[in-house]
Amino acid sequence: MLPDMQDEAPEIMEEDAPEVSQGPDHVPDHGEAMRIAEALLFASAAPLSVEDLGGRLPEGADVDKILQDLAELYAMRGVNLVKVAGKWTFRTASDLSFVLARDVVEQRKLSRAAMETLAIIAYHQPVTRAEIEEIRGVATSKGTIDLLLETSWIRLRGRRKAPGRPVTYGTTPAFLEHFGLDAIEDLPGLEELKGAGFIDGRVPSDFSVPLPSDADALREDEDPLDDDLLQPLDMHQTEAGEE
Amino acid sequence: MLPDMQDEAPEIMEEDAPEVSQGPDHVPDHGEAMRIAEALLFASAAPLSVEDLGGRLPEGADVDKILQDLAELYAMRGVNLVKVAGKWTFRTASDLSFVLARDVVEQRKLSRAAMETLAIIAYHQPVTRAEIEEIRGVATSKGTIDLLLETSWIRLRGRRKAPGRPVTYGTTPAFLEHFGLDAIEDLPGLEELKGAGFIDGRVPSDFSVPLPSDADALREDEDPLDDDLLQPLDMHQTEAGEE
Amino acid sequence: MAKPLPFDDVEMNERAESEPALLVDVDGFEGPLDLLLELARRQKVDLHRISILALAEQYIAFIEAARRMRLELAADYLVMAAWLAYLKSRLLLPEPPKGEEPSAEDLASALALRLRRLEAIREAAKRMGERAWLGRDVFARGAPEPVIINRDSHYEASLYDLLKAYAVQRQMRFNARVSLHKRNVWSLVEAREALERLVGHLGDWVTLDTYLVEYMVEPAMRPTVLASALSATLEMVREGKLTMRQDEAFAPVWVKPVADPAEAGV
Repeated sequence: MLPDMQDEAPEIMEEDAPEVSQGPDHVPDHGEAMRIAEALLFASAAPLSVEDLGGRLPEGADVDKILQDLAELYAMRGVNLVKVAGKWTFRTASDLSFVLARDVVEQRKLSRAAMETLAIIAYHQPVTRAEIEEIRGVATSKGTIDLLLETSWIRLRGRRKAPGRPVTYGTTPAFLEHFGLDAIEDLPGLEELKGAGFIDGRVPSDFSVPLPSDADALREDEDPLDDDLLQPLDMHQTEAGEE
Repeated sequence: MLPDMQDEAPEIMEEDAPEVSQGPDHVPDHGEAMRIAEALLFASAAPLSVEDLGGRLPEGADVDKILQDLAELYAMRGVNLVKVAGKWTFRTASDLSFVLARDVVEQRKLSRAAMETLAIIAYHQPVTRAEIEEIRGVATSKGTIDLLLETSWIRLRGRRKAPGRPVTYGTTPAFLEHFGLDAIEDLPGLEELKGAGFIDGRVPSDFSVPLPSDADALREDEDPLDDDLLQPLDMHQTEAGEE
Repeated sequence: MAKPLPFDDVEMNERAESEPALLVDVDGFEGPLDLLLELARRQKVDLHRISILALAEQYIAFIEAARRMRLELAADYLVMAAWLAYLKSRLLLPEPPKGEEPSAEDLASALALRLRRLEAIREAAKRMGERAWLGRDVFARGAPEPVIINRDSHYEASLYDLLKAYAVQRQMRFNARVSLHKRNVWSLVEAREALERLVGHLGDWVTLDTYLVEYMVEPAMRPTVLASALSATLEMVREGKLTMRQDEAFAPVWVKPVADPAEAGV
């Protein structure tokens, strides 16, 4: 509702008509001083001290009482009057800070390298970075693995029982969910890939597509991840050192 | 009729028992929704539309009722909830300007000519410069229009379908916001001006007195601005040449 | 326009009320219509009942007084004076039989309407000025709280993309394995370019082989490098850019750039 804009003041004849505060000299009642303090605190770009307010409120106003009453008035509201660093200001009620947060979902496409790496992890899991590189024939950047971890489609499974104890990667239930697979075993095999036209031409006799497994249980050649290496950062730093 | 809300469902064995609505379908708490709206409106630097709020309040919240209740709650306070340019925002109460005026960074005062020109554009829009000059009986200096464009209270709307295809001017949402108007129809004294035959001298005999309109849609007698004339500088140069 | 009128704020309100007689000075007016409106106000009657004839006379008198005082008047004021003189004569003379032209009464009421319109917009402007302006009378939140934006990346990938990436990747590898080895050849052009680059850096006799070492990292390349280099060298000798010699069959081939092309020879 708009405040009543009275372009032409009604002719008030009554002596006892409620007077609207008239200029700084008029000493308003407590309620009026509260309104002024409220407006000052609202409009101010920075928190106000008791002195700041005192200098702007009508002579003789009880600033502490005004602030106390205002703080009480707003205590249960969506906005509270709070004291920060000795000065007063309005702030969103702390239990409502979530309403000021906005989630923005960005749709991003996976790069070709990330897509290939993901596919190799899916089919060849548990698989180490070195094995991925061997299959792809190119080095896999740290960023690619990090990005895939961020999608939560892959996870660190354990460590290969081999020199250097490299980390093994596998897919997650989120991966299955995203790609609409009931189980990882539903990924098409060689014959199906050929049938669907993904693979054509002569296929060498030694070429095979593994039957993937994302079982939680570690394989025989896997060790559990050590606790201190659950941090992806540490893990990657270690790997980077090996290169 | 409201569906029977059974908070504690008796042990219903029948297959056809009506399902008790739970969770997200639950009508949100009005008081809580008010607190959230209050927090959003308080925090925002710009006025919020009903749609803006609706998208941030709990599902099923009655935004109009919330705004109405909030406006009432704040009607007598030092800060009021007002509707400007079709959107809602908190503003300090207008009767308290005397305390707050000290905060004003010296604003450039509008000259009488600029204020009159602005009024003509507001009440008479869409209007051409020639029409403004006819009403004022004097040439409008280039500076006046430039100054008003600079305040972003007026804008170039289009071109009048008339010889010379003069540019038409109108007001912006910033104008409404600045003058605390919900819509252009809320301009003070619009009825009296209509009565004075002010709106509009050009009226054809069918006597459909057009009200000012700041709608984005062009009127029947307006053409869109040509791309190469969207630059105010060019436009004024052209007009200056005509004088 | 002979003289642009001052456009900046002029305190008009004080002027009007306090003066018993209008000073002959157009500086305070926003054009002839504004002057007319001020004269009309001095008739102290409702604008609807204004005497246009009296107004015309007053205006003309004002302009004549200004001219006597040799005040420079903008053309607008003079044009209005001329028009009002015409209107005055029309109003005083008996109406001619109905012709094409609008009657004097029509002209007078049109002028009265214009004055009322100007008066109305003046009033509107005044009321707009009296409204509670944002930033002057009412204020917005001084310290708005920013909205925190949580970015959440959602990756798009279809099963089709996944399978295609896998198949393409695997297939590329086995296709690479069955393809024939590409023959590595050091072409004559390459040999010539390399030699030309070398020539500039040499001072004395060097064995050709020394230069070519860097191209012969792969043993398989050795024959093609030697053959192309020799051909290119022979060509450059023919052009007089190089001298070459070989002490005996199968001995290293020595080359030396020709400082002065005239010395060229084998």
